[in-house]
Amino acid sequence: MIWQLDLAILTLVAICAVAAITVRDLLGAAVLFGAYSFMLCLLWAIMGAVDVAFTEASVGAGVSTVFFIAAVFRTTRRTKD
Amino acid sequence: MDAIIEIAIAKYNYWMYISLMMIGLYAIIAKNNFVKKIIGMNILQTAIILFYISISAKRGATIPIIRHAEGHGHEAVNAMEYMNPLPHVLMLTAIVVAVATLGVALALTVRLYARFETLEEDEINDQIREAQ
Amino acid sequence: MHEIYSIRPFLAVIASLAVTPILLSARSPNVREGWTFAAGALKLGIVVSMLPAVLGGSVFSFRLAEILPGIHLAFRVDAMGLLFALVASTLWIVTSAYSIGYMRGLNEHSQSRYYCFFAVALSATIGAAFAANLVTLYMFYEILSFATYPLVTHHQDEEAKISGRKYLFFIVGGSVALVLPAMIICYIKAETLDFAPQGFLSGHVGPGLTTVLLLLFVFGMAKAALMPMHAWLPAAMVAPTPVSALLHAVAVVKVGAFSVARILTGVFGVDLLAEYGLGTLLAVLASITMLTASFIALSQDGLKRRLAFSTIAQLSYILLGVALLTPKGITGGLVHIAMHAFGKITLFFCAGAIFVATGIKNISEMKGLGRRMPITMGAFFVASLSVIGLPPGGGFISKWFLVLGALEAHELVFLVVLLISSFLNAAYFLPIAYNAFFAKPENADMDAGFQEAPAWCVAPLVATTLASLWLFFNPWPFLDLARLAVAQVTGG
Amino acid sequence: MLIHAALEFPVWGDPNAPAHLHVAPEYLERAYEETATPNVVTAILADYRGYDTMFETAVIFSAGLACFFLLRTRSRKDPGDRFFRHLATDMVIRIQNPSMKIPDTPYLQPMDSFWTPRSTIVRAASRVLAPFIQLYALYVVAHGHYSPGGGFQGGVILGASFILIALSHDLRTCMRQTPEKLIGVLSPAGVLFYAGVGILCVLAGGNFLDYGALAGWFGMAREAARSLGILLVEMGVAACVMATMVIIYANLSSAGGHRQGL
Amino acid sequence: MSNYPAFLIIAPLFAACLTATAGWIRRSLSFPLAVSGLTVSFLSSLGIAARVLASGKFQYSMGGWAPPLGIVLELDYLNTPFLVVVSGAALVSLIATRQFVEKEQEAKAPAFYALMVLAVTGMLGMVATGDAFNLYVLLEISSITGYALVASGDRLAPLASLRYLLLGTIGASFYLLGVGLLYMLTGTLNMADLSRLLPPLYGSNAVLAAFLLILCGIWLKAALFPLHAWLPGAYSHSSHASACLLAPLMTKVMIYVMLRVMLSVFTPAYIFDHLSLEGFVVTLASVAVAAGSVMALAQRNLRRMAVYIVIAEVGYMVGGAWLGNQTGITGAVLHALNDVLMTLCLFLAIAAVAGRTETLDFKDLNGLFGKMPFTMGALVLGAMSIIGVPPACGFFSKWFLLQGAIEAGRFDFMAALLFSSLINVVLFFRVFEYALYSDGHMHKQEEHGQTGIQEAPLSLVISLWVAVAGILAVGFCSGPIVRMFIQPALL
Repeated sequence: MIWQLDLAILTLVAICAVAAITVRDLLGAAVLFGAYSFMLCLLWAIMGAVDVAFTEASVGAGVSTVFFIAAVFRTTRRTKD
Repeated sequence: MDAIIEIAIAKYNYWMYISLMMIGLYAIIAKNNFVKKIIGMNILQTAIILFYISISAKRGATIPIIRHAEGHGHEAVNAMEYMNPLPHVLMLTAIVVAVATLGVALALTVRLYARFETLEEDEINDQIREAQ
Repeated sequence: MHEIYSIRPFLAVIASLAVTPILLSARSPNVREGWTFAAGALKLGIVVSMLPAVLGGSVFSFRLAEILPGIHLAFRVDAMGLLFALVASTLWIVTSAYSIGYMRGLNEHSQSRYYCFFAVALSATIGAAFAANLVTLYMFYEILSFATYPLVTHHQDEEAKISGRKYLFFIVGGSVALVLPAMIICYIKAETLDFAPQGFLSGHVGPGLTTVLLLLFVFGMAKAALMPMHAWLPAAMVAPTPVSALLHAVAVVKVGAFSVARILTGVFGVDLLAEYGLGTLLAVLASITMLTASFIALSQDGLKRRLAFSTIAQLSYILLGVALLTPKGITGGLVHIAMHAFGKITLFFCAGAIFVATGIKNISEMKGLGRRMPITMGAFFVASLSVIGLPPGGGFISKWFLVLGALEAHELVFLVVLLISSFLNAAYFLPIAYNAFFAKPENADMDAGFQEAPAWCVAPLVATTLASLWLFFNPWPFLDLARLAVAQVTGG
Repeated sequence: MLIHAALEFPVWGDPNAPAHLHVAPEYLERAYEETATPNVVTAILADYRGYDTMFETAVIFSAGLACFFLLRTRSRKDPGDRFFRHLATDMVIRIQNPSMKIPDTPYLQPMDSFWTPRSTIVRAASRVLAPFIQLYALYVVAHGHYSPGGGFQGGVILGASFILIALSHDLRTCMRQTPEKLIGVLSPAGVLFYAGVGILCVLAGGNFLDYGALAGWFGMAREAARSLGILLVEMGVAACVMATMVIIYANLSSAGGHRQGL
Repeated sequence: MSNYPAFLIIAPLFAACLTATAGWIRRSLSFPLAVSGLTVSFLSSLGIAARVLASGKFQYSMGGWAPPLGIVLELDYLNTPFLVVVSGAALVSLIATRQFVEKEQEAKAPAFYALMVLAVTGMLGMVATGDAFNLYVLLEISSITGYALVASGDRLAPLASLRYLLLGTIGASFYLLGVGLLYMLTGTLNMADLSRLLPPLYGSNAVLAAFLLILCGIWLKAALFPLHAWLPGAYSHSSHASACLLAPLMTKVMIYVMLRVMLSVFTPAYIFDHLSLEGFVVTLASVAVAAGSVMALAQRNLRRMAVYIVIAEVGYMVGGAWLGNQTGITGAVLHALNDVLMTLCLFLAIAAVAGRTETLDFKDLNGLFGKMPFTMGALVLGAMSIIGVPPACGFFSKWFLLQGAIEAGRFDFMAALLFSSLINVVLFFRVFEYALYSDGHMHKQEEHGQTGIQEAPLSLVISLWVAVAGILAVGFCSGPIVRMFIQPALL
């Protein structure tokens, strides 16, 4: 485990999180959320939790994002904040 | 000062999970859009996952898959060599729970949109008030 | 004291409750009323069957279920309880007969509901009479409160609604907000709630707490109508007259007075009250109520309202008697439960009979009524005598004992109060009878000749009048029961 | 408050933190011996804490059920126009009259209203990829004992392969491969299978989910029986998760109509 | 059979899956399957109760693994009565609401049954489990199904449900985080093990944080007053069937979880000796009781009124549990049990009324006593219990709560309880007044009650009276229940 890498990814995670909730487009938010999940997946892998990383990759970055996008398509991309 | 920096570095994972949690809570409480709230909810859940995974980390240990497979099964396993597997297991469950919650939440959002044609909480409240 | 474990007390309580489904589902009024009588007779039979043993000094007891750890839903029939139960169950039968005449005479609605709740109320009354501990007493007290609500609001009009609210506010408010905490404090202090003949609180509480508890109980038991918790009683007079008669002359208010008497003796104990001088406090409260209510009664024109205030005053006699804390006084108080019941129920029956026959409610319109309804007004006169406390009414016996009690306690103030109050009683009752027979009617159609109420109405009131007279000459078994009860509570 | 509490946390990565000293070493030291499963995470997941995992599967199942329940509509009231492609001429036909009956011919292919021309490359690629993804998913399920993976991951990947088809073609194509009735049954069936294995253990005389009890029936060592039990329940999990993912996606992307996806 | 603890929870899970499957294959089978699942569960809970009474508490190890490694079901004096009441109440409400489900959900009725049974599975599992993390998973099952059930109501139900979901997830996350902290400090998830390992760490801030997080999470789910925002909407807009299932059970099960955490994970010694929170919490509970009652008073709709009563009742239980003495906790436990029955009765009666009148505004209740006497009779008895009239069970738990409050010297809590009782009198008699007085003197024709009666469906009325019988039975048996279950549980 390389702590510098770890720290860098953690920072990215935080940035993605903030971005996902601030961006003024829900589709963008969904995609950023996917990126966030992917970063987390990397983080888990670095921290040695391979099973969790695997699950996060398939569930978080994959299916969740697809769900988000599907829902946003079915509703609206508009958001005020 | 050094001590503080040391604490800050030694526990940065914990600081991070707290800040992620706060981001998530902020989004749930303060954001006006329901999809944003749901994203916040997910961030909150992943923050907790981060916390658990941080617990399981052990310096100088490797992933919890026993290396010497068949044949060496009776050799004593040195627990210090492996990460703590239990939080991983718990977090597998937590991730699955999170995606299940997400599915239901998004389904509700779709229903909500079909009814109100908007996802903004204040606009929905206005509509309800007008209807009364 | 010999204790007999028997299911009879429970059967007596349950007898009227058990017929409620039949009452509700009965197709014809005759079947319904037949069952009411059957239950009444059964109940009276069970109560009477316990009489010889109780007079012999035994006590019946029965435990139904453990409702709180260490506290059972239990019944205990001693002299005091049996006295009250005997009065209530006797008068239920009479009132049922009267109800038939009254309700049919006025063609009232929802009669099934009426009989049903009447039966429930009676069960609760007997239950309160036989309660072996505070929780059981409280339980039946509350059931009685709620069972009476539909009876009070029977007419379902605006006035009934308001009265019903007032009724609930005082009765339930008092019991929930005052009695319940008092009960719990008793339990915490004494770790029991079973009535003991000489009280269970002594040795567990100091004078300050005792005073507080006493006030909580006597005001919380708002059915005893101690001022200022009396306001519900005049309001509840909107109920049909049989309800007023049985419940507001006998069951409900007497449950209040009986409960207070039971608590004073069974919870505090005569000795404890005497030790802290609380009997006097209560007696003063009772005296104030007595005089105030009597004065208010003088000014009332509605017959039932006047009777209601009279009831408030008379209830305070009972409390005063017990509060004197002397054997004679307590005897007087307890006997007064019976005597006043027979007298007052007659008065209410008369009021109802007058209403059924002529539709008159106010006293000022009753001039010359005696010519039209001689039986009713004659009964009214005799019952007034009993309530005032003049011979040959049964009320004389109890007043006599009250006066003796006051003398025994060397409390001449209360003697004076009793006498003034009796004088006031006379002042508000006798003119009614006098005017009915001797005053000229204001309009001519009063002279329409003999026009009595239906026989179902008249017969009961004649019966209770005769009972009132008979009790003067032979107050057995009430006097014996009261004496026995006094002997138990004073340890003499 | 949280920060305050965090100050008392053990230093990150400290091997002597209490979390690592109580139960965890026992798992690590005994898991392989007792379950013949080198991947300790899988061993704990499906065996030591198998009861948890069963409910985790039930969570997934209930989420699928909830989505179905919330969104699925069968109402025939159509938003309006329907689009068909005439395959022979590649012409798009728009039918405005909702009551008009469309003959079920192979020449007319129903189309989505916000139809966009699709890239043939993407379609072909995903067509080709999907079976491989599914194969890989099965491998993940089966190989969860030895490497990261297991029922959840495999199930999700399996579900994702169908979602991929739905994305690259359209929802109807996907639903033809996985009819709603099939996945609707498969999703509870996965949980049933899991719980059924548990009940088998009871019948075999052990406690619920005590796979070791199955050893007698299959004539194998207890560890091997446990390993087998883990495999069996992972299959149940995979079936449930796969079906549920498709259910959720299908309902979400079509808002319950199952007519047209994204 | 020594496996009935497993069947307690597995039977409904199995039944839920079969119900959902039957929905695709043979719809007519789904309801009997659901009922049979809950029946098996109810019977096993009785079996467990018998065994606990006979031979004391016992454990059931899932997968045959001993406690710290595997997950165990802890079956002791505290949770057996809850198991019996929860499974019984769920069974009753499932049977009672069949008509509503079939009418409202039509084709999706099997899914609805499956969701109901799954929710019950989660609750039973939460009550039975002895593992802190397992509790979270089960909590999520009952929550997720709960969200779906809540969303199945009127047009505002999805909104209410989404709010419930967001807040509920926060609550569950807090709980999970708290458990994580505990795990980090002790290395175990088993409750018994935790309580053994925690005492040396009692001074630690992290333990305090864990405790507070868990507590906040539970309170959010249990809708304690300032955190109750989700409840009124969720229970007043949801369909009647789901309200009848969730309102009686969900908050009470969370109260049970709170008690479990307070008694079995942390100890009263920690909570009352090391922390001095009880003053604050009891005050909060008093405010909750008073506020719930006052808010109920402001409602003009029967169902919304009932919903706020639920909030007040939560205050009762939390306050009782935090009084810090045996009596108070006894009261809280007993009240939680009673409240299941009372709320069940109340909501079933409301559903029955709503099935006939369509609206539940007070002004539309005119003459109901004449129209549906059996339903209203049951409502009266349920109301008596909520007011606290003996021998209905509500009185006895209130008795313990009051006694506990006096013993602890918390007269504010006592005042709140009495105030709330009086408000309840006002609330219910206001309803009864409306129901007793009919506009056009209809009762003249309804003499002897033959004409114009339009009672609720038979199954609903019978279930309603089963609930009433439960109220009375528990009332009469309060003494034995306290002596045989609650007091040993608190030792």
